[in-house]
Amino acid sequence: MRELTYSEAVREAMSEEMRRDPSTFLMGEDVAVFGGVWGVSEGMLAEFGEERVRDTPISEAAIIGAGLGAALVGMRPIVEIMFGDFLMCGGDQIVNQAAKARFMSGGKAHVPLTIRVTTGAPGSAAAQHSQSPESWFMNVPGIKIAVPATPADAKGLLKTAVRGADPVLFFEHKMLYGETGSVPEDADFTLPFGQASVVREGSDVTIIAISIMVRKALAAADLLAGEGISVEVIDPRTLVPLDKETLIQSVAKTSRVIIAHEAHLRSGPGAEIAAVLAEEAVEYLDGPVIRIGAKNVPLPYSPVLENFVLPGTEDIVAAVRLLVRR
Amino acid sequence: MRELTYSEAVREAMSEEMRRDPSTFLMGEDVAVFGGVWGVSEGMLAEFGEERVRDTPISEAAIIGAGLGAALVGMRPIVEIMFGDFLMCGGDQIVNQAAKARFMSGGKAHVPLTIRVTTGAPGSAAAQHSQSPESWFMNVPGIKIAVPATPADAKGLLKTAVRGADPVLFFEHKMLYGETGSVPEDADFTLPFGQASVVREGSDVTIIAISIMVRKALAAADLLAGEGISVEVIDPRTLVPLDKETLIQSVAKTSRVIIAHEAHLRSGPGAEIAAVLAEEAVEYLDGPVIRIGAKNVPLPYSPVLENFVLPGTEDIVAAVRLLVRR
Amino acid sequence: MDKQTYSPELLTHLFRQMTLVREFELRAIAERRGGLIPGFIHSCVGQEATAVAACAALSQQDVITSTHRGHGHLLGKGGDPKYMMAELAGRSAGYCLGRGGSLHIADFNLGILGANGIVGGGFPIAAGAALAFQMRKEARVALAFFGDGAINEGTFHESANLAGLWRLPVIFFCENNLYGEGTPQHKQAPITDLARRADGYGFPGVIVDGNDAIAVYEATQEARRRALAGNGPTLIEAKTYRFRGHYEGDPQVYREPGELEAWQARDPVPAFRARLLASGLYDEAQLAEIEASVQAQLDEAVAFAAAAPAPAVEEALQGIYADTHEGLVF
Amino acid sequence: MDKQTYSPELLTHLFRQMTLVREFELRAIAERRGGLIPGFIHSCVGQEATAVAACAALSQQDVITSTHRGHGHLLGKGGDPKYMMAELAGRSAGYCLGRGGSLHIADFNLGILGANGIVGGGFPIAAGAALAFQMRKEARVALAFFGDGAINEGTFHESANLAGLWRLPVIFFCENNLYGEGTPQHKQAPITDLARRADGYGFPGVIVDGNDAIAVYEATQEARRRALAGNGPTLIEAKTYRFRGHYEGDPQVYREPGELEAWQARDPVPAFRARLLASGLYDEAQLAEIEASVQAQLDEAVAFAAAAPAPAVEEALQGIYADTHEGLVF
Ligand SMILES: Cc1ncc(C[n+]2csc(CCOP(=O)(O)OP(=O)(O)O)c2C)c(N)n1
Ligand SMILES: Cc1ncc(C[n+]2csc(CCOP(=O)(O)OP(=O)(O)O)c2C)c(N)n1
Ligand SMILES: [Mg+2]
Ligand SMILES: [Mg+2]
Repeated sequence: MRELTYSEAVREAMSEEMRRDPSTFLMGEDVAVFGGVWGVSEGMLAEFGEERVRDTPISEAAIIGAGLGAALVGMRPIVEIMFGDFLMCGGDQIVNQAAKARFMSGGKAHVPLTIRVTTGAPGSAAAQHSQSPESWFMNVPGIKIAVPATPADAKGLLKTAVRGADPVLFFEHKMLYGETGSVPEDADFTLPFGQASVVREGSDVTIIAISIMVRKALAAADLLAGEGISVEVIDPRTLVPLDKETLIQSVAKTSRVIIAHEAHLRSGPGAEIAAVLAEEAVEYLDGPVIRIGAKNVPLPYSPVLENFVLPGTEDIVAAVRLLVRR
Repeated sequence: MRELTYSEAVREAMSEEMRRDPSTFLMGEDVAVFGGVWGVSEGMLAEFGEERVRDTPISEAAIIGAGLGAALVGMRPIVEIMFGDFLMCGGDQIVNQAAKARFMSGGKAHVPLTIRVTTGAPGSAAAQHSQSPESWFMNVPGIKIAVPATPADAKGLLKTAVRGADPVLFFEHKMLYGETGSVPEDADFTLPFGQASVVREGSDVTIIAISIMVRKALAAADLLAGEGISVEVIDPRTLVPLDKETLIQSVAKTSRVIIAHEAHLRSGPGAEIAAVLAEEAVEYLDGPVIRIGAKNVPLPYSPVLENFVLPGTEDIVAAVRLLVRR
Repeated sequence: MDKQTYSPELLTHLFRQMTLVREFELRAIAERRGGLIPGFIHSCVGQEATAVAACAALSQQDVITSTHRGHGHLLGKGGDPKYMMAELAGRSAGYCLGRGGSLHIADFNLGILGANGIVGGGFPIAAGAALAFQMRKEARVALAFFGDGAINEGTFHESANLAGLWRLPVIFFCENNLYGEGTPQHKQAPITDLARRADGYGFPGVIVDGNDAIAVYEATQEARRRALAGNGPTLIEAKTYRFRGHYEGDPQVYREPGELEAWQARDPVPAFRARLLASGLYDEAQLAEIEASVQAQLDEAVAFAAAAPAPAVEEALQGIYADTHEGLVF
Repeated sequence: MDKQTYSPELLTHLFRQMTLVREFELRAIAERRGGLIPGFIHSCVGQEATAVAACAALSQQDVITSTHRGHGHLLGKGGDPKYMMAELAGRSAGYCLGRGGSLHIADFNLGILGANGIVGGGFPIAAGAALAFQMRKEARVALAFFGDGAINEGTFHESANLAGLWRLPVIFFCENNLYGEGTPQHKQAPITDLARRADGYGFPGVIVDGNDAIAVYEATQEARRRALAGNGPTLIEAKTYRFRGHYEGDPQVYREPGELEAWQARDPVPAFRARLLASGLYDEAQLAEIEASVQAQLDEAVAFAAAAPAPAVEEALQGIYADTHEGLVF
């Protein structure tokens, strides 16, 4: 398998799906001529033309809602919202329209709508361009949420999202775009939603890591291996649906668990995962369920402050030591 | 103390604060001539005039954002959003503007803005008029969240919100408006945020109940008392800040806990509370942390379906029995 | 009105459907009082001409987005009162299997993309459907119904801008009934002729008498022609009035004295009836027969709804996702 | 330009501040390359006249909401380059104690309600501030700066409608620089003269040459007079152009050939300088002295920023709530 960056993997997934199905198209702010502010859709305008790679006005509600309307009459749109931070500018079209259309119509609406959006702190982008808003939408039944951490997962999950008939919020971490990994070439390579990936096996502690925190968890696991601590790293890959089984099985094995995400701690995705474990895996637990995430303040601009607020490998290492040495 | 309805208590809090401070005013859709679609502000137009009790266009972003702008230059606005379901129509003004203004400005902005909003299912109002969206905003640092369950709490917490200098989302449950309770007459009666109320003491099981679920938990406690089970009912009253101490102490005593809210289960407020307990009270727990909430589907219209999806007293009773008899 | 311009099919259709809408609303209100219908009703009594005549100018392949006040739109677009009444009654025989209720009725076969409980929620959806038609080169348009209150939502602006920019085949159809809930239109916007707003998006805005079915029909037909010719959107503002409360039970403290009576004198249903008689194309007996057939259809609809079983509780958990993931509850 | 109409104070102010804005941007860009400044910079080089002259028409008690491209607005409204530069450098000596950065600078004493990272985020805030002034009967206005891209956000519409309806003392000041990021204005809206949109909200829209400081000043002054007289909002559309990338590092693949050069020929800063010289009110030495004083001020600002200590990590958790609740972490 060839190596691709995460960004290339996303582009490849989109391009393959657009070649495959004329009803798929991409629209969003600066996705065409500019190639996306993160460069993800570079070159796609040249291949697919401006009908199918569309620059839009700065109007998040219209972008998302128009994606929904097109989906309802048989298209399979991919819409891009430049920063996850802007999702609430079109929030109603997500929570009250796209997420609910099928259920409210008695199962009749088909909503093959993929909303691609960036997440995470790219460094000194401050409070309105650094958020990880995944959990803002987890309480809303009807929309699926993907949080790929590797190029291969990004490709496989995105293709599943685009081919599916449900609305999906697809969170791409800005600091992962440049990361490389091997990605299957098979044009029909897809990955199922609701299937966690056991990224590294271990026996002492389970780290459930989301998006960019997978890398940091692996780094922590390497470090801790040197101390004789065997760490299992699990990436849920999708938050809705959530593969509870794999998480619980791992905790049954290790009896210690840490949940790591870049989102703010309070009511982040980790809250739901911790609650699931507290309900369904409590008998396996030997110690507290520790969450690691951004501290509960808006992301600050100054690098000193930002680094302090964001969760890092050292936070994971410290938490593991605490759990194991209790 | 005289008895007031929850609705009257809210109105009394607003009216007292408006009499006290000329910088306080109320605006929202149909709050003036109509008196609010729930009748909460009935009579206020007559007392305060149309300058201070303002009907607005149907423009949630402008309503919330104008409240913020007025607050930034020294007013103390109360804005009403008719249904919590509509919050995402003005979501950005909440999460990126009001919640962050103080922090981003280095602590310089004052944001004495109270956003009153209804929550909960009033019965056959279906998926877009029945949600309990409290947790959609819990991940966002900078905004406080109150969820009063009684007329006295509604009054005391609302007055604290209005007098404070931070933005507050104040969730009033539609099905509580008609409930009565004794309410202090003291015009300076306020209740602190971040202080849970032990609504009923007990020793076998703790039920942490939010908003309308407090009543249902009390009903369950009555029933269970007949079976010899002693239930403690705790109402956090504010979700941000959350009075962890009181919750943890209760769990330390009972070692069994149920969290009940009307919001959807996945990533509802109970997720955060369960996660806090799984982290900070795990050594006290004798059994799983059980969450009770609406099932993870949009609220259906048909009463048969809606009753099935919404959490009830019998769900609490069943969960308590399960926990106690394990 | 003459035979040359308006076929008897069209005239009969307009009369019958307007009568159906009026009578459907009155039945639904009665059945709500009677307990068959559990939820809110926002009736469109007084606004039958806009709903029916606008839809009459569309083809079945065209689509609409509707609102909280949507029964007329749905019936106009071909909705079956049987399934509508069953939905209002919360039965699984209803359009949405009892899951949606009045605010959420949809029928994708009829091009009804959905009523909507969110004021302004339908604008972007209509624009998106129109985009799909344009991209696929289909001769279809999308029509978004909305009120004078809804035009002040940000979604109107974003959608009108997008539609104007891309010349999407969409019709923005405003039923200006002078109120948004209890707040009069002139307290919701600084202008009274909302059609003026179209200019800011580079497309025409037209004002039409919303109580005149023929005028509404013609304006919509013209807008549809424009859209199909690739000339983009039209904003139609139809001036009309709602005769009943915002919802059933609304105390209606907000009306200007005499206002209701003045508008009732221009009731679109009897007005159209009178016009048909005056035209000589119809006699009293023909119209009475149509009216009787409407009543029969509604008798049937109510009976159908009342006889339909309530949904089984498990149905509450169905129909939320298309792709299920075995073994996973989510 | 004559002495009667424009005081030397005003002319000097305009020239000095425009020079300051231009040079501030160039310094900031250099210091970003040099590593002093960690975050993005969206410079307003080329748009100095709009920022400075619009603010010059305001009083200190008036307030503005600014944007991601806000340095000019802030300096125009009296912002101190020292604290701005320190903020860009992420130091606690900065306006926001290093917590906000370029996108979030605010100074409530100067009436700067904040730059904003959300396009369209400032509209409702400005309307709300204006509402407060109106309710308190204060002779103050709020001015919302925004771009040609931002006008297509729903918040523009909702805020313009509210402001028009209530005749709020607000000025909607559009810097139409022909692009929103990499997308040209004509691909973002179906109309080119955005001032046309004002009519839909019942207030005047005026177009002004955004590279002509005097024209901008006059238009803003007139809008302010209107607002203070109780006549409500004005939409000012200033046609201008940004000379540098959307942000520093932008490859700028999107410009029309020759476009930049044509606009550079109308660079507002040298144009104003030439006008001052031509007027005979200033000689070269006077202007050079002003320019030197700007450089000195910026030397000082950069030195101040560079010398200021980085924040202590604990500061990250401060200043989020006014009311703290002892013993509770939240
Ligand atoms: C986003 C949103 N805000 C507010 C409401 C509450 N609401 C329902 S209908 C209505 C009035 C709508 O007025 P208009 O658009 O004129 O339609 P009409 O009721 O007159 O047909 C309001 C405010 C809502 N459902 N959704
Ligand atoms: C809600 C939102 N959408 C998108 C963006 C990304 N963005 C930042 S600036 C910009 C372009 C703004 O264009 P315009 O309003 O013309 O201002 P200019 O940059 O030209 O000054 C965009 C799309 C954002 N910051 N906020
Ligand atoms: Mg209306
Ligand atoms: Mg621009």
